[in-house]
Amino acid sequence: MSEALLDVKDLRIDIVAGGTSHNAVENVSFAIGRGETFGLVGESGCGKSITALAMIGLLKPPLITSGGSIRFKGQNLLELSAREMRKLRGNRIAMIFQEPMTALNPLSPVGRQIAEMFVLHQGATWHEAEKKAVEALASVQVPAPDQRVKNYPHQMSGGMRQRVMIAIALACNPDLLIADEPTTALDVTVQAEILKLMQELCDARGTAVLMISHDLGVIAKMCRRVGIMYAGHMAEERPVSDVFRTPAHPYTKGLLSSLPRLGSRGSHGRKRLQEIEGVVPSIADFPAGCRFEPRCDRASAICVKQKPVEVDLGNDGFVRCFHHE
Amino acid sequence: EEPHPGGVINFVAPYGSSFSSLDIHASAQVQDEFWTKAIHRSLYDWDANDNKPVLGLATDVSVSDDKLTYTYKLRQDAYFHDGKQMTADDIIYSYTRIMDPGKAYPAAQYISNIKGATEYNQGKAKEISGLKKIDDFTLAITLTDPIDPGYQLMTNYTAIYPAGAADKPDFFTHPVGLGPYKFSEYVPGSRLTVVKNDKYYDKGKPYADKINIMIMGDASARDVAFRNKEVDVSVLGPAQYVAYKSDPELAKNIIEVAEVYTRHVGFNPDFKPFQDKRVRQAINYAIDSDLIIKRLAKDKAYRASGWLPVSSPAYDKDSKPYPYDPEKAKAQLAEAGYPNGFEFELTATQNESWGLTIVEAIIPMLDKVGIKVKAKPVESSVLSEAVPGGDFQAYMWSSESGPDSLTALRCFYSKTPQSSCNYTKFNNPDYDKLIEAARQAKTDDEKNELLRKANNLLQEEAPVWFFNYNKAVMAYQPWLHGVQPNSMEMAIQSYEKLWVDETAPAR
Amino acid sequence: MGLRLNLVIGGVLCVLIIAAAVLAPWLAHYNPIMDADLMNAELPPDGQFWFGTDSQGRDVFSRILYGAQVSLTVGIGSQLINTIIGLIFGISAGYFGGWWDDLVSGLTNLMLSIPSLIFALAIMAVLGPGLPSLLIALGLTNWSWTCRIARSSTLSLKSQGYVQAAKTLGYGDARIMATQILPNMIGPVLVIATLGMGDAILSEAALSYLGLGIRPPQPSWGNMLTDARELIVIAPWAAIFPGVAIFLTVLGLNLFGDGLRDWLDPHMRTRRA
Amino acid sequence: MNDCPEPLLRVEDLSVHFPVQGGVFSRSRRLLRAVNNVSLSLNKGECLSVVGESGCGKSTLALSIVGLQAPTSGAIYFEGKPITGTVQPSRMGRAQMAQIVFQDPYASLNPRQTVFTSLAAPLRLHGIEAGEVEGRVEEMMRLVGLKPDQAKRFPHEFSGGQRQRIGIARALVLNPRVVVLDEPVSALDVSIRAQIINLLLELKERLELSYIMISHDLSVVEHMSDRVAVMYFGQIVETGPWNSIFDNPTHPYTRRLIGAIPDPFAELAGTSLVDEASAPPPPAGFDFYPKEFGKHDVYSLPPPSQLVAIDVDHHVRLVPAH
Amino acid sequence: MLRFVLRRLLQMIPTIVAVSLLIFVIFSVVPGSIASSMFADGRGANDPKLVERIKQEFGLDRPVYVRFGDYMWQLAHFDLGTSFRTRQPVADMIGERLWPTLKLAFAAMCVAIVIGLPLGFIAALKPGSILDSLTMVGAISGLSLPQFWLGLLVMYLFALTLGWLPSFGYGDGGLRNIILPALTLGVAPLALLARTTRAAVLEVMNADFIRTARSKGMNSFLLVKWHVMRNALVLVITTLGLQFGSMMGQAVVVEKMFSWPGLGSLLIDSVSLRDIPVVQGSILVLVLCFLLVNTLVDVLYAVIDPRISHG
Ligand SMILES: Nc1ncnc2c1ncn2[C@@H]1O[C@H](COP(=O)(O)OP(=O)(O)OP(=O)(O)O)[C@@H](O)[C@H]1O
Ligand SMILES: Nc1ncnc2c1ncn2[C@@H]1O[C@H](COP(=O)(O)OP(=O)(O)OP(=O)(O)O)[C@@H](O)[C@H]1O
Ligand SMILES: [Mg+2]
Ligand SMILES: [Mg+2]
Repeated sequence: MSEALLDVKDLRIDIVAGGTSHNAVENVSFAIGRGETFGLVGESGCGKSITALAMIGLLKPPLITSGGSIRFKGQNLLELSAREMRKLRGNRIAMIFQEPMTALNPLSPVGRQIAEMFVLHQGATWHEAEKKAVEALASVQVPAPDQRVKNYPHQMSGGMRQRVMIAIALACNPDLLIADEPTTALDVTVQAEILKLMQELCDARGTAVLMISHDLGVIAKMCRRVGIMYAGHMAEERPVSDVFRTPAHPYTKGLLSSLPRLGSRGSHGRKRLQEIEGVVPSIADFPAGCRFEPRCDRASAICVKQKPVEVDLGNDGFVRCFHHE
Repeated sequence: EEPHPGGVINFVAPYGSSFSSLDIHASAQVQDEFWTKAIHRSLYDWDANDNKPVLGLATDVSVSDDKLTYTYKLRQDAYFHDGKQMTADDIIYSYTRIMDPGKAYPAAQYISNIKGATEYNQGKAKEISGLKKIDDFTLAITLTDPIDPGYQLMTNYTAIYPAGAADKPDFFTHPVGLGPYKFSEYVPGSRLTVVKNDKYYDKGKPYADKINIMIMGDASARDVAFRNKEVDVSVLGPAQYVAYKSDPELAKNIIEVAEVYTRHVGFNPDFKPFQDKRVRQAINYAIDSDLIIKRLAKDKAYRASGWLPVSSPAYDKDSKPYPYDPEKAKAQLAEAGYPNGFEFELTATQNESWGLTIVEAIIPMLDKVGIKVKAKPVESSVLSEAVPGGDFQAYMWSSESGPDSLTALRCFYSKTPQSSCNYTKFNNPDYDKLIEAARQAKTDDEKNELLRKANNLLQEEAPVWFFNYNKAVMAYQPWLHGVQPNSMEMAIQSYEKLWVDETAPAR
Repeated sequence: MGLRLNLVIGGVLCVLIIAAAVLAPWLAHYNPIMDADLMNAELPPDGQFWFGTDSQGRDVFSRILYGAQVSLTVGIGSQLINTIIGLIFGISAGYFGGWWDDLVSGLTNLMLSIPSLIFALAIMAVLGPGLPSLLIALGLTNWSWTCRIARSSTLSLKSQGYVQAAKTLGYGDARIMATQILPNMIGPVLVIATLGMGDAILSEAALSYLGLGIRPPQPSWGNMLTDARELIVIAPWAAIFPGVAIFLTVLGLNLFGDGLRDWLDPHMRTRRA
Repeated sequence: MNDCPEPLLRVEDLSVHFPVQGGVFSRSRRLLRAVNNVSLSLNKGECLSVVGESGCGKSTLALSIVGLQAPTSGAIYFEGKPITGTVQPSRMGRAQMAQIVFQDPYASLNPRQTVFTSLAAPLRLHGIEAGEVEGRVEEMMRLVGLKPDQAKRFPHEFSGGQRQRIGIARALVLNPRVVVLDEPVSALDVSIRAQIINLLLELKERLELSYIMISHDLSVVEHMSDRVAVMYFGQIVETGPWNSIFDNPTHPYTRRLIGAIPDPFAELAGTSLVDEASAPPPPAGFDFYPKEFGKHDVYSLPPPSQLVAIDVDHHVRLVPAH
Repeated sequence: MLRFVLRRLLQMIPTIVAVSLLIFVIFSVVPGSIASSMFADGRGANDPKLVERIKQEFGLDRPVYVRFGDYMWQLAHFDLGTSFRTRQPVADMIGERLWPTLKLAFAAMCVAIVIGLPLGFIAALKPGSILDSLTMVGAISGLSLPQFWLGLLVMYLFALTLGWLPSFGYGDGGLRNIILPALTLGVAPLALLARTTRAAVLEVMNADFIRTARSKGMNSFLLVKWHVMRNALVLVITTLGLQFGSMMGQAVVVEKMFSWPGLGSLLIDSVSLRDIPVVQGSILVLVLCFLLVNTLVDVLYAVIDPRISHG
């Protein structure tokens, strides 16, 4: 890959509160090229959202980025001033959040919430901005956009609201869109529509996407490359097809085989699902060595003592495991 | 010093936080006398210096031999604020109105001694037969009893309205009277302003141009306002009395007077221990009244040595109050069969001079002789229902004991019902005889002598604990002059006699 | 910040007041009622009378200690009544819904719409001054907050899995309310009760001022303060110490209640952290 | 509808309507028709899955079955005996018929009670002797794969998966015949889901349980169910054996639902689960009901329609064509 | 909208009826009467006949239910009856006193809003700062002061020691006289408002949509202006409405101590004089004020918050 749009290297996020400090995210590295869609999967609490927030500079205490770099078009975002970051935020890097129900201001008409983007970043007057908002709403395929701009969020369905969020995010044609589980709260049928819409719009504008999800299906559908996170570590980062065909990390492998596969019961009868024993460790007691070690069936002595390092797998991929396949 | 006309007086009505009504006939609140005294006049007036009623709206009176009919020559120079001249009709109108059969005006108690008043009130007569207009300026009043009507007809509650006044729609928002000041403005609950009546009959008076009568119930607020020079007079409570007396500046302008109120604890004879005179006396011995007066009342009271107050003509200057003698008290109690004392409930209101504050001081004193007292705090309107109703074991109250001594002492006459004012159901044949004789007495001296005896008997019998007579204390600003020692009610001043000098802050 | 400062300060103040009340008979040098020597009236604070004496010559310090008993009785007693009424009405209204809920809501709104001090005043006028009347008056007038909290907590707890499960497991309604719902709303109810105690102590003072408080000579901070108002120029200590006692107690209760709320409400916890 | 003698549980023509208030400025009180004339039957040992979009009335149906929601009309029969309406058994009686496992493992346990209390209290309530209670709780803990000594702990000391196990243990502690599973795994981490799915299937075999399972996740539905009912806006639009539904989805809504599943393996293989081109036409003289989506109003009464058998035990909702 | 207001007004009727009933019952068993109150100060002899006649004139000798029926009948005709004490229509008397009370209440509310609202805002925007701690300590202290004690203190300070302001009374109804009572009455709501505002702002600042707004690249000023203010206000408004009610109650004490000629002092006087029609009328009017203010709050609420108006 030539120069990546976003290049994250060894990102580290700590939770510092009242004198104690815990590590939440460590050694996270990945790169997203222009116009590329990159997926980030992992279980709840593994650090996906805070990684995403770090990209856009919205981490709030007690969370702090304590190491690594985030290069956006060559600029290290961690070194920018608050003012410079504000200029990028929304304008060049935009974000969509998980909960369409609460992510919009309930007391403000959606049109205005879209228009704010134009006022903020393009110096438009409110009047112009409101007009542009109608166009923006039309572009996310909301019917009767000139009426809908006057609606308040509660008058819209979840899918509609998520469209509004997309309209806001894409209003200034950002280079990078961070989508943090944009469809988790939606019905499958609506999810399909929204994903399709996002794909189309981003393709058309050449917007790169960081797609966060815990649904492997969504990732497989949307992304070319995927990073799999486990307990604040990037377990492996590879093209999607490789991951599904030949999962290298034992966690990825366990995850894939624990999923019931549609159609497999028809052809092979009901088989007992593979389980990953144990539970995800909590931040306060992450193991010192490999964080998956307590649940891993391949674990050995070294896994307990030492943190695994990235192992290059070729084809722009790596895995973080001593015993990878 | 020559009275100085002009200026504004900021007067204080200190007892409630509002005037109840601008119809004084309908009111029974002392608070309302403050504005009445400015706006209205009654047939008689009270001479605060001589302690007796004097003619006000009449220039002359002649009394019939049976002492029942009084014929008044009315003033011809008295004009109502609306310009109308006062005539006998106005007086007849006013007294008749007070006895209105459809209404229960409290002032009726002062008129009911006029012949035919009660009949009229009960609807049995068309008019009050005892009121006769002889001509426009001559009025004859016939009484039911040979008493001096001055005491009744001087009260502010029997103020004279212009005839037909009550029919005027705005009379009770803009009262019109004969007084030295004319109504100007009323801010309900806060202030009533009156302005000088140039046509007041007492020529040369009043002096001040305007009086603001402010309503201030709260003593500490009043204190602040007085020190802040916002008001020209302030009635002092005990604590303030001390403070003012010890302040060299404030101490200069304090006026004190013995008011005609006797503070006491009444004993209900229905409660067994109180049937015994020795018990009642024991309580009088057991309480160190002087100490209480000195320390708690801050000397703002005169020790009571009987029922009649110091200013009463029948007051016996030689009579001694009960001494403080707990040993004697114990002995008396033991004799009466209560060597270990007993317990009683003392009903009282929240009042620092004749209420719970005093009760609190009594409790430990009586405790020393074995009597346990339980305070029963009540609101004043409850006290005045419970006491005439006999619903108490003992009560503490302040009762009017003047200016007419006979009226005051009749409250212990056995035929006076408890519901009227014989609250302790006092019943003593010797006493009754003295009272009856006093009623028939030919001369004042004879009457006063009899009443003195009755009063002494009363003290001996001790139907009450004789606590004190009120010493009313009023502080006034140095620029205010003409303040009168009114023993009826210190704070109620004849405004026409007040004046302010040029040192008064311009307001 | 591990321990909440307001909880600690509030707790310490409350413990001190409770200790003062409980230990009053041992701490007080004088009998608060009978040791009244008018010869000692209005003495300033000194080694003998730590907080001076009042107009009756009673030791202000001793009276404040005994007054703590009254204030705490008023605070705790009235809140106990309020809490019980509020919980019974609130939980049952939230749980059963329907006309009963409408009725209780109407009653709550009614209680809220009459200023509670005025309501208490009216009740005191009927019952006459005294501690029992005060408990009743303050206990009957302030339950609407508890009731509202209890009702809304019940409404949200009612749909929680474990309450629903209890129903399917055959629990009776009373048992569900007592074992599944009540224990889970103790926190906010406790907060309301703590704050309510402060209010009750202030109301006692206000009612005393209006002449409808505790029966003298029993000392309560409210009536001590009312009595001493007149003395503020000549014997300020008699007014200042009870005022400070009320202030510190209510402050302690408010701080404690506040701290309790922060501590119980995880939302606030992350917010503050 | 079924030629078996009498199903274990039969839901007949069940409707649940909620009265709701409009906004403050409007005084209209409307009926929200959450469940409309639903009929279902559950045979012994069977797992019946109910799928459908959010808000279509699945949970309401589930709650009615366990007696937590009184039906507006219709009836539910357990072993042929009605358990709704005036003749319904007491709560205690009902407890042994059906129990429920909730979606949210965090809200489904009383935070103030130890696990032991949560499991033992219903036993005591149902008159199990004190001596036996402990043994039974221990047995239940083992059954759901927890250590008996963990019963002393409070819920917050457990992870989500473990709580869901406790929830299952509580549902089973009274030996119910039917267990309603309301999205039992959707709140759980992906790596934990398999554990719970396996446990549920195991328990079903071992204890001869019958399940009514509600789920969004069609891959889980396919894996677990024997029969499937597809709901849309309070009505069942298609029902049939699992293989019939997944191999031969007929109703457009079912096809849409299956088509929308982002299945990673299908995605990568580039195959799609349903082929839009080969959508089966409605039987002659009928239209599918509903034909169009997204234009539904939960407040109005749906037009009359019927479930028509198109295969053995496979029914689809249709309206006569005009 | 109009219909909503009308409906809310209609909904007050049951509350009003219930309040009347409650008050009526309470004051029909209260000891003492207008008659006895006339002799309360010990002047003159008690006159049992007069007492009888007074009871007759005001119908106090009739059975309670008859009186209540009468009372409700009057109320239904918007007639609050006639004062026992002044024989004036109660409505007139209340009318005279209502304005000062409202003036005082609004002035106190202004004190609370003008100081409390910004204070709460500032405290919330810098949580944990010195200013925040000071504000909150101040707020809790403000809630812990006995009101009449506070009143005494301000009176001594501002009127006596500093001599800046008149210590009491209504004066000519101007600003100088209202300051001290409004301050005394306003401290508690001020403190409460500062706390509520702070909590509300913190809550809003924590909401998801604030994160969305931040992700748009907004600075803090615009964030507060566009997104925080209205949302926080919605949470604060309810407190304001309820606070108004308890303030109406506290006004009794404050009015009494500052000799303020409002409804509160009328009420207190009338209670002690047992002028029952006035007591009932004043309480009813106080309740009505509370209900009206809260209806206003509801309307405001619905206007600000579209979720409520559209259901
Ligand atoms: N403000 C915070 N304070 C303390 N810990 C936090 C905070 N925000 C997140 N964390 C912790 O950081 C870890 C990572 O959280 P994050 O939100 O990134 O998870 P996630 O992968 O997005 O999970 P999910 O799939 O549930 O959204 C979690 O363990 C969480 O508890
Ligand atoms: N108690 C209630 N009062 C009013 N409406 C209700 C009530 N319970 C449910 N509803 C409404 O009934 C409809 C069906 O709700 P239900 O919870 O059964 O849906 P669901 O299919 O379980 O959805 P989900 O998949 O989101 O859990 C929804 O529109 C819901 O808002
Ligand atoms: Mg997340
Ligand atoms: Mg559901």
